Amino acid sequence: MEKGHDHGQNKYGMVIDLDKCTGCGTCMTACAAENNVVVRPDESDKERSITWMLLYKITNGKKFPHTEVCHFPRPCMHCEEDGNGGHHPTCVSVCVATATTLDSKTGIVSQIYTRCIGCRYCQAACPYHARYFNWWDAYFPKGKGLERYLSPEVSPRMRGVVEKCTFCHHRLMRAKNQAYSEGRRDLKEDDYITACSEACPARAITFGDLNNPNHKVSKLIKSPYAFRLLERLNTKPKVYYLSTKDWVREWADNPVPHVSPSS
Amino acid sequence: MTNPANSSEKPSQGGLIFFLAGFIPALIVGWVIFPMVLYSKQPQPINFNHKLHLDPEVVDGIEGDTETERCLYCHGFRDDGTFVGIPVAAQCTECHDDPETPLGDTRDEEEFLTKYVAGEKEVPWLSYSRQPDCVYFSHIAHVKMGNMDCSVCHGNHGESEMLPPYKENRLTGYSINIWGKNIAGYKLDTWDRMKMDDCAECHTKKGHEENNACFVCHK
Amino acid sequence: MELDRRNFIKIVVGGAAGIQLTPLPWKLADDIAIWTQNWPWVPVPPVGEFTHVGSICTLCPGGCGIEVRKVETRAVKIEGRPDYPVNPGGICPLGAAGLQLLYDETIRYTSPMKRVGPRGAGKFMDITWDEALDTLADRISGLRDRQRPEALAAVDGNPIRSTMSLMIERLLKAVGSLNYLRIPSAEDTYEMANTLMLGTEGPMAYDLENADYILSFGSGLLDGWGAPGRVLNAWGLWRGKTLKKRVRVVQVESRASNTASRADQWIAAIPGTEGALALGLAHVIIKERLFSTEFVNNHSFGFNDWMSADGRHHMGFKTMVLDQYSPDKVARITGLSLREIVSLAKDFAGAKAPIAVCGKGKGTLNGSLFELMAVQSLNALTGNINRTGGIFMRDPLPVSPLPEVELDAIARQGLKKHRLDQAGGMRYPFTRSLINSFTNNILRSSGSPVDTLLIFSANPSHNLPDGGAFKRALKDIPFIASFSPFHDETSHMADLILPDHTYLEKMDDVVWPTGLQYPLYGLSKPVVDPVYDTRNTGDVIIQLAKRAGRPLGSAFPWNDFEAVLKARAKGLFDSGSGLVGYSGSRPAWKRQAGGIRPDYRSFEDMWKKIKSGGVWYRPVDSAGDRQMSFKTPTGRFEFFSTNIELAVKNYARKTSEQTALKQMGFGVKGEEAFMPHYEAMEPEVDSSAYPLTMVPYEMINLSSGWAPTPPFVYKTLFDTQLKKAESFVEINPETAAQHDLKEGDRAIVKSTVGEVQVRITLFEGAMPGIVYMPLGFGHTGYDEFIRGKGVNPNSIIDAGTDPLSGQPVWWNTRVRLTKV
Amino acid sequence: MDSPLLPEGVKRCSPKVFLLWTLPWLALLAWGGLSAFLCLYKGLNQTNMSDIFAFALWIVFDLAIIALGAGAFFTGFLTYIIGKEELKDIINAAVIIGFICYSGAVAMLGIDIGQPIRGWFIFWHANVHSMLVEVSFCITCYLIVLIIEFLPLILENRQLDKIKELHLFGHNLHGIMVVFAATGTFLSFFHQGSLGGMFGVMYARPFAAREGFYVWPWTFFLFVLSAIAAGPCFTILCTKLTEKLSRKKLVPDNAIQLLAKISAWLLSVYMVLKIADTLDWIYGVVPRAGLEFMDFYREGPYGVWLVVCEIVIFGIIPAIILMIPKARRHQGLLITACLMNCTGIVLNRFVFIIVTLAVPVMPFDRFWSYMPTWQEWGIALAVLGYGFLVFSAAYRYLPVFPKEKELNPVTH
Repeated sequence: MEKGHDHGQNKYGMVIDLDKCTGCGTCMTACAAENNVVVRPDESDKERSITWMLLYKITNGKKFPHTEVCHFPRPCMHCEEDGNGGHHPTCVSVCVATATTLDSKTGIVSQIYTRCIGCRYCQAACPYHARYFNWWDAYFPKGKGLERYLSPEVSPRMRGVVEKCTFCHHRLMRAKNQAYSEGRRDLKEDDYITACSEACPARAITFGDLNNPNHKVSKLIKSPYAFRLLERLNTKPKVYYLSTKDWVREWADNPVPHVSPSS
Repeated sequence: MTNPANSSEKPSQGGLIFFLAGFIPALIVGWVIFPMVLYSKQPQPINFNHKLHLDPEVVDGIEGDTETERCLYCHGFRDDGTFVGIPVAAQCTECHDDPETPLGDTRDEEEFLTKYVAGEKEVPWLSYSRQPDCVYFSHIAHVKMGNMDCSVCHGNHGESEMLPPYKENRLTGYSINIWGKNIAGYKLDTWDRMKMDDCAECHTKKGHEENNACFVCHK
Repeated sequence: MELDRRNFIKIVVGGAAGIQLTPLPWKLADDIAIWTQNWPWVPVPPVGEFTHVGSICTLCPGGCGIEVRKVETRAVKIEGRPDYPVNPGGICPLGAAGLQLLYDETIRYTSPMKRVGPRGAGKFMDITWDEALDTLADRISGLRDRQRPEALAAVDGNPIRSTMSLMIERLLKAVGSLNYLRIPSAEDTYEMANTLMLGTEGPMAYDLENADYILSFGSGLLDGWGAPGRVLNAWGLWRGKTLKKRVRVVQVESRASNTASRADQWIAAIPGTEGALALGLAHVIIKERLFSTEFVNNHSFGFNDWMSADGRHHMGFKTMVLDQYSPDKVARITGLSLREIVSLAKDFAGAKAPIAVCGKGKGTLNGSLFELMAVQSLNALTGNINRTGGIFMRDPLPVSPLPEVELDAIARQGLKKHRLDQAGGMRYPFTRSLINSFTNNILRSSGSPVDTLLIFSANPSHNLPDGGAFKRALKDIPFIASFSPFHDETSHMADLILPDHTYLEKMDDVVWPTGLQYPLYGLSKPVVDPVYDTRNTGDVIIQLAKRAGRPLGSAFPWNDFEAVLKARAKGLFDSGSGLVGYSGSRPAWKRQAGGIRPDYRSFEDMWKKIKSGGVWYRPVDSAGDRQMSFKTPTGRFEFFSTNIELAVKNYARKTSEQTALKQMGFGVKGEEAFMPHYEAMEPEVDSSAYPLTMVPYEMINLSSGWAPTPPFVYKTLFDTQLKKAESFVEINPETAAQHDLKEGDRAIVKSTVGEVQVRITLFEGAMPGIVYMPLGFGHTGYDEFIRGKGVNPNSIIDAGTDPLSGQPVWWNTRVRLTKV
Repeated sequence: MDSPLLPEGVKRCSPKVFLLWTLPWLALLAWGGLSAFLCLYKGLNQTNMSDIFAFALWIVFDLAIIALGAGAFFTGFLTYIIGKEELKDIINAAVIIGFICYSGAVAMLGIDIGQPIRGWFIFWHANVHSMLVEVSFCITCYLIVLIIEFLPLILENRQLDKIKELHLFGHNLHGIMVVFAATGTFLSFFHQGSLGGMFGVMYARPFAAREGFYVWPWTFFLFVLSAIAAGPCFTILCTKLTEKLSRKKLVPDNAIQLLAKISAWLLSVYMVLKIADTLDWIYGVVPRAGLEFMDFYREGPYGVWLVVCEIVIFGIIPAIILMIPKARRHQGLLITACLMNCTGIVLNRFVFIIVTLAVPVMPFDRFWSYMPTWQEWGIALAVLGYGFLVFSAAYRYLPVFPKEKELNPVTH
C-alpha cells in the first residue's frame, strides 16, 4: 500500500506489450461482457459494431514467407490534452452538453449516457475511433433471456447516445468499497485493474497508476520500446504500447510506409 | 370574426377582473392541483415500526452508542463493502423465526409471518430512496469513511412508528423522498431531497469538490 | 362587460402571469429533463449480493479454471481463476463470453423434446423426461429383444479418457454393441504415437514453460492449441524474458497464422510435408552427430541397424533417415531451402531444452500418425525426454477404472460382431474409432446397419472433415437421439432430444488437460441452478439403464453421476500423492523443492476439497525424472516400432508382407513402414482441373469444435474474415493475380465433393497456390447470432486416409477457384 | 379566389397554376416527412451515418444553407447599418431566404441528434468550451431575430394590414429594425465563424485542424468570409430565379450590381486568405502531424480534384468574373458566377465534413467512403421543398419586392 495516494492525484493508465499480445481477442470479449456492451446479430459492420476495446491487425507488408502480423489492442486512450495544449481531451472540449469530462482525480475520461444528446461531435474529434454511437435500441429481444447476464455495475445504454471504454471505472468503485470495508483508504496496485488486463491470457496488458513510481506501469513506460499511438498529435494518451519490433513502432505514428493496412 | 375596427372603438371595462379571472385559477392549478396530479400514492405492503425495532429494551443486540450504529444492525454492509439496503426476509427471521408464535401482537407482524415467512416470499417493500440506474452511490463511503449519520439523508425515519405511503413522481418515476418533498423545491432539511445538486452541494460544503466529478456518482 | 377579444387576452395574460408564479413550469421542465433520460425498454439489471463461484471451463478439452461472478442467483461474468494451476488468471475469448451460451434461450433445448417437423427443420415438441427416457429405453430393449444390440451406436465428442466417455462406452457395452464412435481429435493420434514409441497410453506432456526452444510442427500454440489459458500464459512468460534470454519459438506452417507470424522464425513448409521436414532435420542431426548418444544408446531401440533373434538383419532409423531424407531431397518435398533446414536442425539440437511439438491447429482435428512419430523421434534424438523443459512420458491419470460390466447372453452375442468402422481390426490395429469409415459403411449398405444412434457432446454433421458424408448418413438411420443442450445441426436431425445441462450447470471432469506436463484432474461444478428443464447426461444414462431393466441397470449401480465421479476419484487418493489446493504463489510447472505431501487427510476430505476447488494435481517434481522404463515390448523408446512390425506380420499371415503393406495402405515397402517415415499424400485428382489446394485453418476466436461461438466473440472477427453472411478465404496476392481476383471479390471454391461461395481476402502470409478457409462458419442451427454466417470448409473436404491410423487426411483437398 | 390576400396592384398567377407549382415541393415535403418519422421512430440506423461518418449529409446541408443564408444578415447589415438605401429593394427577399435556411437547418439538426428530446440540454447543461454550443446558441437566437425581421413583412399582407394593432405593431417593428439588424449581424458573425471553428478545433484531426487567433482557429474567419461572400450571390440567384419564373423585373439592377460587387470583393479577399491558409496547412499542420499533403488523398473517392475544384474552378474563376464590371453586368455571366461561387462554398463545407472524417488518422486505419440513404436524402431535400414553398407563398401574398409595382405597372 502506498502512502498518501488517496488524496493525491491518480493517473490511471495502461501498458500493452505487443510482443506478448497474440491477437486472441479475449480483451474484447471480456470487455464486452464486463460492460454490458450490446451485441447484435451482425457484428461484421465495423463502422457500427460497438467495441470499447478493438483489435487492429497490421502486417509488415513483406512478401511470403517473410510476412509478420501484429495486433494493436485499442481501448479509449483517456487523453490528457486536446492536441493544442488545451487541458481537456479533444472529445471533452467539444461536447455540447458536458456529458464527457476528464476526472482530475483519476485521469479517467467519463461518459454520462443520460446526459449525452447524441450529436456525435466527440466521435468526429477523436482520432482513435474510440467512441461508439448506439445506432440501434439495445438488442434484448423478448424470450431470448439475454438480459439475464447483465451486470448491475454498469448501466445499459439507450439508443442514440455515445459510449466508450471507461477503464472499467466501476471496478475502481468496487475496489474502494472493498478497501473501505477493510478500513483502508489507499488502494493496493492490484485492487483495481480493468477487465481486459485481468482476462488477457498472455498477460500483455498492465494497468495501474502512472503517478505512482512503484506501480508496474510507471516502470514499464520507461522502456526504450515504449510508445504511444499518434504521439505527434500531442493528445497525451494514457495508454502506452511496448514493442521490440521497429516496423511496429513505425506503424504507431506517422510517417507511415505507403502500404494499405490489412486491418 | 368580430370586426377589429368596432371592437377597438368600444371601451372595455373591468380589465382587472378579467386579469384576475386568469391569474387566480392559475395560482390554484400550479400550487394545489399540480402537486396532487404529479405524484402517485401507494401504501407499503405491511407496516414496519422502526421506533420499536430500534428500542434496546425490545430488541436486544440493537444497542449501539449512536442511532446510526443501531440502523446498521439491520441495514448493514456486506464484506465487499456493498450496502444491504432493505433487509431480506431471511434477516428478519433471525428473530421472527417461528411463524406460529409472533413476538408482538400487531396485525402487521402476523401478516408478515403468515403471508411472507410461512409462504417463503419476500416482502415487496417500496423503496423510498432508490436512485435511478444511472446513479452510483456508496453508503460505506459516506457512513463509515465520511462518518455521516443516516439521518442526514434519510431523516428521522428511525423514529417513525408508521411507514408513510410511497409517493412516486409520475413523470420521472422517482420517489418523492429523493425527488424533493417540497413542490417549490425549497429544502428545509438536508433529507428533503437527494438530487444531484444536493449531493454536490454537500460535497462542496465539506470541501470535497473533487467528488463532484461525473463518474463518482454515475455509472 | 362581455368577453371580447381584449378581455380574453387579459385572461390569458393573467393566467400566463399566474402560472409563472407557481412551481409548475419550473418543476415540469426539471422533471421532463429526467423523463427524457428514462428509456423504459432498456433493461435495468437487478442489484443484489455479489458472490464468486470457482469452477472449470469445459468448452474445450483444455479445462481452464474459471471464476463466475454472480449477483444473487444470476451469473454476470466469467473470469479466469488465479488459483488454478492450468491458467493462472487468464482465459480465452470463448470462455470469457460463455454466459451467452447459458442464457441465450433460443440456442438451447429448454426441455426434452421429440421431433415434429421433417428432419433438419429443427421443429420439436416438448415432452416429459419420463416419456423421453421410456421412448429410448424401449427402443434399446427392443433391439436387444430382436437380438440386434449391435444396431445401437453412439457418437461421442467428450474428451478422451473423460468419465462421461467411459459411461457412454459402458452403456453400449452393457447393451452389447461395439459401435462406440469418437470424434477424431489430435488426442487420438497422440495416444497412438505414444503407445507405439513410448509404450504408454498416457497423454502428450510438454514441459513448455521450462523449455528454451519450441519447434512446433503446425500446432497453433497461439491459435487455441492445448489449454489456451495455459499455452498463451506460457507465451507471455517466454516473451517476458529479456530479448537475449527469450525462448525461441519456431513455427512450421504454410500460413502466417497468429503463431507463425509471431514466432521468432517461420518455416513455411508445404502442408502435409511436416513429417518429411522432421526426418530431414533428423538426418542433419544424425549426420552432424548432434544427437544424444546417451539416450539413443541406453534408452532407445532400432536407432542403429540390428540383428533379431532369428538372425535376420534389420534396418535401423539411422540408416533409413540417412539414405532417404537428405536435406536437398527434403528441401524439394517441403519447398524449403537447404540452408533453412540445416540451420534449423543445428539450432534445435544445439538448444538446451528444445521441444518438438506436433498436432495441427487447435488439435480439434486428428493429426497424421507417422508425422507425429517423426516429430517425436526428434525429441528422442535430443534425449530431451523426461527432463525439465522436455517431453514427459506419463502414465495415464490414476483415476479408478469402473468395475467390469457383467454381460448377459444378448450382449455377449452382440459384442462378437465386428465394429462397423474396422477400427482396432487387422487393418487399423491401433485405432480406437474411425468415424469416417463408419459413415461410409452406412452409406454403402442398403438399409442402415445402425438402427438407433446416440449423439453426445458432438456436432458431427458440421464438424467432420468428410464433405458432408455423415450428414447424408444420418438420413438413413431410423432413429437418432441427441443429448445436446444446443440447437446444433446434428440435433436438428434427431428424433428425440434429451438435453444435457450446459457446462455451467453441471458437474463433469477434465482428465488431464491436453498437453499439460503434469497430471491434473479438473472437476467442474454447477455455478448456477439449471436454467431450464435439462439433466446432466451422466445422470440420464444411469436413469436410462435402470429403465431398460436388468442387466443394464446393474451395469450402472450408482445413484447419480456424481457418485461415478467420486468412485473414479478414489484412484487419485489411492495413488497417495497430489494436491487439491493451489495458491498461485508457486506454479505447478516449477520444480518443487523436496517431495510434496498431500494436502488432504482422508478421501472424503479430498473429495470435498476437489468439489470446492475443482482440482487435483501433482506438480512436476514427483515426476520421477529420468526414469526411463518405457513400456514398449523392448522396454525402450522405439524408433523401430515392434508393434507395427507385429501388426503387419499378423496381417501377412495369409499373404506376403509386401501385399500386406499394400493392403494396409502403406505407400512404402519394407521395414521403413515400421519406423517414422514420410508418405506423399497426393489425392488422385486431375491437378489441371483442380490446380489449388484448400487448407482449413482454425482460429482461437472462432469455435471449430462442438461448442458454439458465443455472440460476443463475433465482435473480434475482422470484416476480412466475415462480412454480413459471407466468410472469406485467404489467398496470396500472387495466386489472386493468376485468377484475376481482387480483395473482396466473390468466388466459388469447388472440390470433387462440393462447392461453396466465398469472398476473397489477399494475404501476403498465405502460401501461393493454397486457399485458406476458416473452420467454424457455415452453421444452419442455433440462432440469428450464429446461423447463416459464412461457409463450412468441411462440406467440400475430400479427405484421404492416413496410413495405419486410417484417420482422415483433411489438409490437402484439391480445389478450383472461379470468380463469380 | 385568393385575390383578397394578394398584394395590391400586382399581377399573380391563378390559384390553380400556383397549386400545380407547389405540388412537387409538397411531394418533397412528404418524402421528408416519412424519412423523418423513420429516423425518429426507428433511430438513426435508417441512415448510412456511422461511427466513422458521425457527421454526414445533413450536416453538410446545414452548413451549406447556413452559409448561403448569410445573405440575410449581411444585406441587413449593409442596408440598415451601412445605410445602402438601394438594398431596401432586395432586403425582404434576403430576410426570407435567411429565415428559410436557418429554420430548415434547425429542423434538420433536430433529427440529426440521437436524442432529439434532449436537444435542449445544449442550453440546459451547456459546455462553454464547445464551438457547437456557441453555434447552437447563436443560430437559435438569430432564428428568432429572423422571425422578428420577417414579421413586419407578413403583417403587410393586405388583410392583416387592415387590423389596426397589427398594422401599428408592424410599423413600429420596422422602425427599430436597425437594432435587430445589428443583433443579427453580431450573432451571425459568431455562429458562421464557430461553424468553421468546429472543425478547426479538431486538433487531433490533422486534415481539419488549424492554428488561429486566440480561441479561434483560422477556419473561424474563413467561414465568416466565405459565408458573406456567398450569401449575397445566393440572394441574387433566388431573386433572379423569381424574376425568371414570374417573367417580371422585380429588383432594380443597381441593387443586384451592388451586391454582386460587394461579394466580388469579399470572395477575392476570401480566396487570397483561403489559399494562404491552405499553404500554411500544407507546410505547417500537416508535416507537424508527420504527414504530407498527398497522404490525405492516397485512396478512396475523395481526391485532389476536390481541392482544385474548390479553390480554382469554383473560387478564383467566379471571383474574377464578378470583379470585372462588364462581366457581372452580363446576365448570363453574373448568374454563372453566382452559381459557381455558391457551389464553391458548398464544396468547401463538404470537404471539411466528409473528407475530414473519411481520411484515417491512425496510420494503420483505412480510408472510408460514404453514400447517404434515401431517408437522408429525403430529409435534406425536404428543406429544399420547404424553401420553395415558403418563398413562393411569400412572393404571392406579401409585397416582397417593394419596386415590383413601379417596375411592372398593371395595365387595366
